Amino acid sequence: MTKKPLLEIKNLHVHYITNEGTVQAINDLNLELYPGETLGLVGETGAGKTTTALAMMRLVPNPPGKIVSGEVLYKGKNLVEMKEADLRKIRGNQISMIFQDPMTSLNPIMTVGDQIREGIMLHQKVDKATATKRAMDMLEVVGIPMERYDEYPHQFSGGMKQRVVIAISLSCNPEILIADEPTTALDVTIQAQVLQLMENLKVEFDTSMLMITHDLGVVAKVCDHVAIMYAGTVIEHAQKHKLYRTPKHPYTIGLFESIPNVHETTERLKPIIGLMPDPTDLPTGCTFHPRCPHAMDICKVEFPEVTHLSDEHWVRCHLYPADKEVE
Amino acid sequence: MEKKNNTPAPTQQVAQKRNQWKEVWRRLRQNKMAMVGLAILIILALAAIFADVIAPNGFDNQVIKDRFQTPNSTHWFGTDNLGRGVFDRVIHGARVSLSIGIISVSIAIVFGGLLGALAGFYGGRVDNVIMRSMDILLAIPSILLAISIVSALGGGLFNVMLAVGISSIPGYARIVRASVITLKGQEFIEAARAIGANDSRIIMKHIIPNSLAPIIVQGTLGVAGAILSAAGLSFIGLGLSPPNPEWGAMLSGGRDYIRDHMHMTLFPGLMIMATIFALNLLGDGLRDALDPKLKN
Amino acid sequence: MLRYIARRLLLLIPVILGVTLITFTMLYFTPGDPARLTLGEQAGAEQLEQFREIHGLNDGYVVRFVNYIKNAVFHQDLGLSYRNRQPVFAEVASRFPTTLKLAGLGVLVAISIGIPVGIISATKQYSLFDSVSMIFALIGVSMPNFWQGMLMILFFSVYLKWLPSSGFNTFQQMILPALTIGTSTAAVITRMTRSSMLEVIRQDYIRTARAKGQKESKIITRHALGNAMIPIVTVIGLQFGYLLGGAVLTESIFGIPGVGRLMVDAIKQKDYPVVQGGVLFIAVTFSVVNLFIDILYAYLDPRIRSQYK
Amino acid sequence: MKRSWQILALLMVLLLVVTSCSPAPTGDDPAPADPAETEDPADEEEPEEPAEPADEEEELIIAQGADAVSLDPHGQNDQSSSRVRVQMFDTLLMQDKNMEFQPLLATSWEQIDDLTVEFKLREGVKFHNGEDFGAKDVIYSIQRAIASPQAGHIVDMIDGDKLEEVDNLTVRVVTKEPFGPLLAHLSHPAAAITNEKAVTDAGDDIDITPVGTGPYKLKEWARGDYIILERNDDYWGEPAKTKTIRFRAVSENANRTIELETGGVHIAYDILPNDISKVEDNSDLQLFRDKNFSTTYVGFNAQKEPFDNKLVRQAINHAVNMDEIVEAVYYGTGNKASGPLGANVTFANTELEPYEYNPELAKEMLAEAGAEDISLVIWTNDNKIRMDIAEIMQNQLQAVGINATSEVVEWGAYLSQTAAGEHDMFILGWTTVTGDADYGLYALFHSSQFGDAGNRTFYKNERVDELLEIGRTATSVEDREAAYKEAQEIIREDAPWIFTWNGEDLTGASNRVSGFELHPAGHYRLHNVSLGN
Repeated sequence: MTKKPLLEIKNLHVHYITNEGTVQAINDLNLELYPGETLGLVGETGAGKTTTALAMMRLVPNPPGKIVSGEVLYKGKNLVEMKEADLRKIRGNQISMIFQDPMTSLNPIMTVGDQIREGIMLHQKVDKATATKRAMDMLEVVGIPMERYDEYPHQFSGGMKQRVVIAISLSCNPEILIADEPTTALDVTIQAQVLQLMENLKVEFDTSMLMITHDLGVVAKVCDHVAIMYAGTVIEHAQKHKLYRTPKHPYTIGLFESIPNVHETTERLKPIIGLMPDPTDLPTGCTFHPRCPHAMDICKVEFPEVTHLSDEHWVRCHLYPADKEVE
Repeated sequence: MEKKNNTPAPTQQVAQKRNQWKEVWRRLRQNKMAMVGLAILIILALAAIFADVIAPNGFDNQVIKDRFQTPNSTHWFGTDNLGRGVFDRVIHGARVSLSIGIISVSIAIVFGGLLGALAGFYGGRVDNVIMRSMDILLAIPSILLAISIVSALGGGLFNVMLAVGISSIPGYARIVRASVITLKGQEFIEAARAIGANDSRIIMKHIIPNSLAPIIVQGTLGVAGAILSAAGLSFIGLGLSPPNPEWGAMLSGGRDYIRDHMHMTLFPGLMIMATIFALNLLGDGLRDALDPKLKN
Repeated sequence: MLRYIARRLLLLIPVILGVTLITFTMLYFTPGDPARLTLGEQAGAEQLEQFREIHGLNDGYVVRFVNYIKNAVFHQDLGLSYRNRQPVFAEVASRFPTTLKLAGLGVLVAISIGIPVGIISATKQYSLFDSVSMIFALIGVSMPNFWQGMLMILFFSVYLKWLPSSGFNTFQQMILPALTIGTSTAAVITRMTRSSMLEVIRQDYIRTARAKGQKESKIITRHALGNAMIPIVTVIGLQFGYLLGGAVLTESIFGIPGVGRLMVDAIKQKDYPVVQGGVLFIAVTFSVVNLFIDILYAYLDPRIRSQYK
Repeated sequence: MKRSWQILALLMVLLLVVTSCSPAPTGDDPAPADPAETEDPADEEEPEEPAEPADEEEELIIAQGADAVSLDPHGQNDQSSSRVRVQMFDTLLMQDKNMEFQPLLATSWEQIDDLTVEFKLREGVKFHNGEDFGAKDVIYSIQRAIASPQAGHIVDMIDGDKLEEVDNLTVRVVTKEPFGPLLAHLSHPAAAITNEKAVTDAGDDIDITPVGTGPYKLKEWARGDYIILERNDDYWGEPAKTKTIRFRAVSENANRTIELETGGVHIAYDILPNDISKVEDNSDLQLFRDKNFSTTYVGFNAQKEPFDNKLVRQAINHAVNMDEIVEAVYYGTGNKASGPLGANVTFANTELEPYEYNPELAKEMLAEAGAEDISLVIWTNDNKIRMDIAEIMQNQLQAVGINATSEVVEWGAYLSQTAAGEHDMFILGWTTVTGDADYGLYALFHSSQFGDAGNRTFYKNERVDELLEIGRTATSVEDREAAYKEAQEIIREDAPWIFTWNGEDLTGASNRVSGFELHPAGHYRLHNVSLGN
């Protein structure tokens, strides 16, 4: 509340409409990203992390996806209702994105250099030669010799491809970088290098970053804030240390208990009982209540609103009384 | 429940298989176009089976004085140059055309499938010999190959089926080979081998059932192709000939009268079109149902 | 790349030999006396014998096959037509430009309809345009070519009297045959373009391009189409190759003196050297077209290009 | 990423290139038509590249069912080739449409003895290659024809070694045995006269390099497509009326009439019977129709039970309603046959009565012959008309209790199997190309001609053999006539055939065409044809 968020998502709902039924991928999601910070968006597979990222740039594939309601405010402008042409000026320029699988996110029949240059040419009023030069510089920045400008993606290893993707996303010096599990598809040894590179570049380019991951270790390493997602909504949002130290939501607590901690000696790990709900048929009330050890009657009927526990920590759970004051 | 087991008990496997086909059918049922296609095909098949009931006059009932009637209440599709009911002939023709389609594709699937399975399963020299022979057949456009075979064997229903069938063998051989090669590397085949199943058992029990999906799709579309090929053969006078009511032969027979008596060619043409149309709808639907990844 | 092409051309040799053997054997065992068929019902026994002697029809299978191969290899001679004693190669080659032209025009029509319609259908999936064009494409696939040709003659030549019904020398004469072949081929290309595009536009790199802020039209033309091209080119090539030998029906409806017609006439007349030579010629062209397509792949896709080296 | 566009462009360009390389002799774009031409907007058939720019005259365009196979006068002997060849080659003499002999390269002829005819040749005739015509050319051409597998059967009664050059303009033709119809045979296009030097010069290209003395010479031939003939300005007779003629191959029968109606052609040969009314009712078109020398018959296997019984053959003749067949299959063109020869063939017996359609009588006769349960198969090749006949006949025979079926046999197998006598019944046609009874009877009914040679019914009657030999060897017209009339009566009575149909030529033409005349042998000469406005 002290700082104004750079990007804010309010009550976002995204549905996928298929023959099999409507998948409620995002339900009433709220999220804030502050300038200069790195926000980790954490959740199990299928929690809706990628959809959230795509919705932020209005890239949810339509059909079948549809942003049903809600706002994505970037510097006060609602991206959900923005004209396509204006939005294109933001994509890749002010908000850019790194995708999960570097193997498939590069166009296989275009040289990597051209793919970097494409974004530069789109957003910066420079001639081709300058753009080429800048694209080469970007390659160097991510640690690829610029001689490889004319090579094709299949000539690169996975980690190198991800570097190219990073080069593309940073080529226009964006304000926000959305990284959707950028290291999941990479070898463990490469993961660290790529993460390190991203961290360095974030600082160098002074970019805010949304780091989507299911790996709490990654969060611990790079994030300032953390948002925990469950079944299409953020159920807890906090400054990293607060969250690690005092997780509030039963799911968050369960999450931490389910991972081994080298510093503590626990008898055994406690997995969260049950499975993620079927997104076509979400439980009523709090979507977590069937699995929640503390479930109450109200949890079955009413979806909890946001409760601010402190400045940089809120949670959506009936265990914590809802905010009295309205901002 | 979901036990990761490389050698599922046979009953379990069968049950899975049944479920799998149930699932395919469920998906197929949701595809309206495919259902339309299936409905047309069922109607055609019933017409073919009960042709003698639906068109009791038979396909060669000449009433010369009644020739060239335009469609009317007795002769729904009119009569031809020898006074035979075009409706009667078209219905009996369904029997001919559909059986050509199905039997020639079966010939192609059996031989092509077998060759492809052998090639893919054994690899090496067997593969080389079989697939190079297939290349040779593939180098001749299929209609030309069919024409040559028919001219060598002579016309007639069975020879046409054989010619059309042979000319589409290489396609199936390739499909089956490809899927066998993919399957061969998979664990359950290795497992079957490990418990001592011999080659023929592996091929019959494991490989073939598992490569069915692409064959079914290709086969459905192949029936369409075979009907068209046979019609083309008849049309240039190398396939079935009058009085056989094969649709292509009817088109060929009616071409001299097309200006004055268009109904003679219109209805057989429409029948071919409806059949191929339906087969394509069903084939597309099956492809989507069998391979949900591709579903939009 | 050159080595790849050379290797592929070398691989043609066994194919050609195989095709020769198969056709030769098939023709040898085909019933019917070429002498009688060529000379007609009214020729006498003496003339028949004379004819058989001239064309070596009294020799056995092996002798004839060996002679054929010998002449073909050492004298580049595919024999003489029974009917007009012209060298078979010249005979086939003289018809080839017509067939090439027919196939070329047909595919040209097909590409100019099929690719744009397919692209629009894919980008506007489930729209009215998509449904309508897909139904038309299905109809196009379902309609027997020869029947369509007949109907077009009936409509454009007989009723409207706009276009001639046969021949293939003037532009007007080419319109109906090219449309007949073109529309049915277009149907195939449309369907392939659509499904290929649909697959490609769901790929991650298309999302990457969108995320860069690229315009949708540019995404389609610069990113999607190129990647969707390989199956499309395959279909175009297959259709083209097929038309080179298989446009028989269209050729006979419109009285076009192409290779297909020559072959069918020769088969009916048991003019074996022409059939033999024609099949060989078509097989070689077909294989060369396929090779050309494979080279196109390399041009289209750097991954394939690197494999060829 | 412009590659996809480049590829598309490349494909397009390639296709365009491919498309614009046209069959060898023709250019791609038709030369603009001359002004007179514009009156006929549908007429696209223009000479592609006129040899002389000053070529003002419109060409005459003719559609026939197939392209010529060979233009070697002694080469492939099919109707389409002959129809083109007769414009370029002369024979010694010809038969006009009334079957009277008219001089061509021979001005007169005289029977010297039973074996020899002496011809006086025309003076001052030049071949298309500039060579002078003389007796040596006649001798060379006839010898060449005898040696040709395709033309041999027309002239092989001539003793090639005894051809004699009396002087440069006199030649004697000697037959091996007395041969009555010699002149008719020498009138056949296969006995055309060509020039030795031309044949030698042409070498392997003889089939596409015709050199004759006729009113037209070859200008261009696009194989399978069209042939353009050009007036021979050095013709010995009256020069041809039209400068160029184009023969187009229009194989689809209905399309010939369509092309005629849309102005794509001026004359359409062999239009479909069901198109007659379209030509007749069209005020721009005219129809030429006349009986020709062709006959269609259904032959029995006269040596196979039960068809070896004359009574059975006659009964089947009575069981067939030929009027219905002629009406249904031929649309009333031509006429039902009453005997083995059409009425226009020389020495045809025009007094023969057709078999009456009488199914009751047929049943009685079958009963009398003790052949009540006949099963038979009617063979036909894949000729639509014959298939229709077979189908109708099969139905009619079933009506008298014969278990008849029809079967289509592929042409090659058809000929060899009927020659081997494997059939019950078969349908074939025969054209008495010489217009002489000998040609229409000897090969078909003489017992020396069993099988491949022509007698596929294996019919044998000693009296008929004898009569046919008299007809062939007698040189007196009266003797020949008497022998043939009797032979025809016997054949009709013995009924080795179901006598079916005598054919009719149907040719449609634009009203602008004048001077066109049919000929019963089917080789229409076109040098008198002109194209008005």
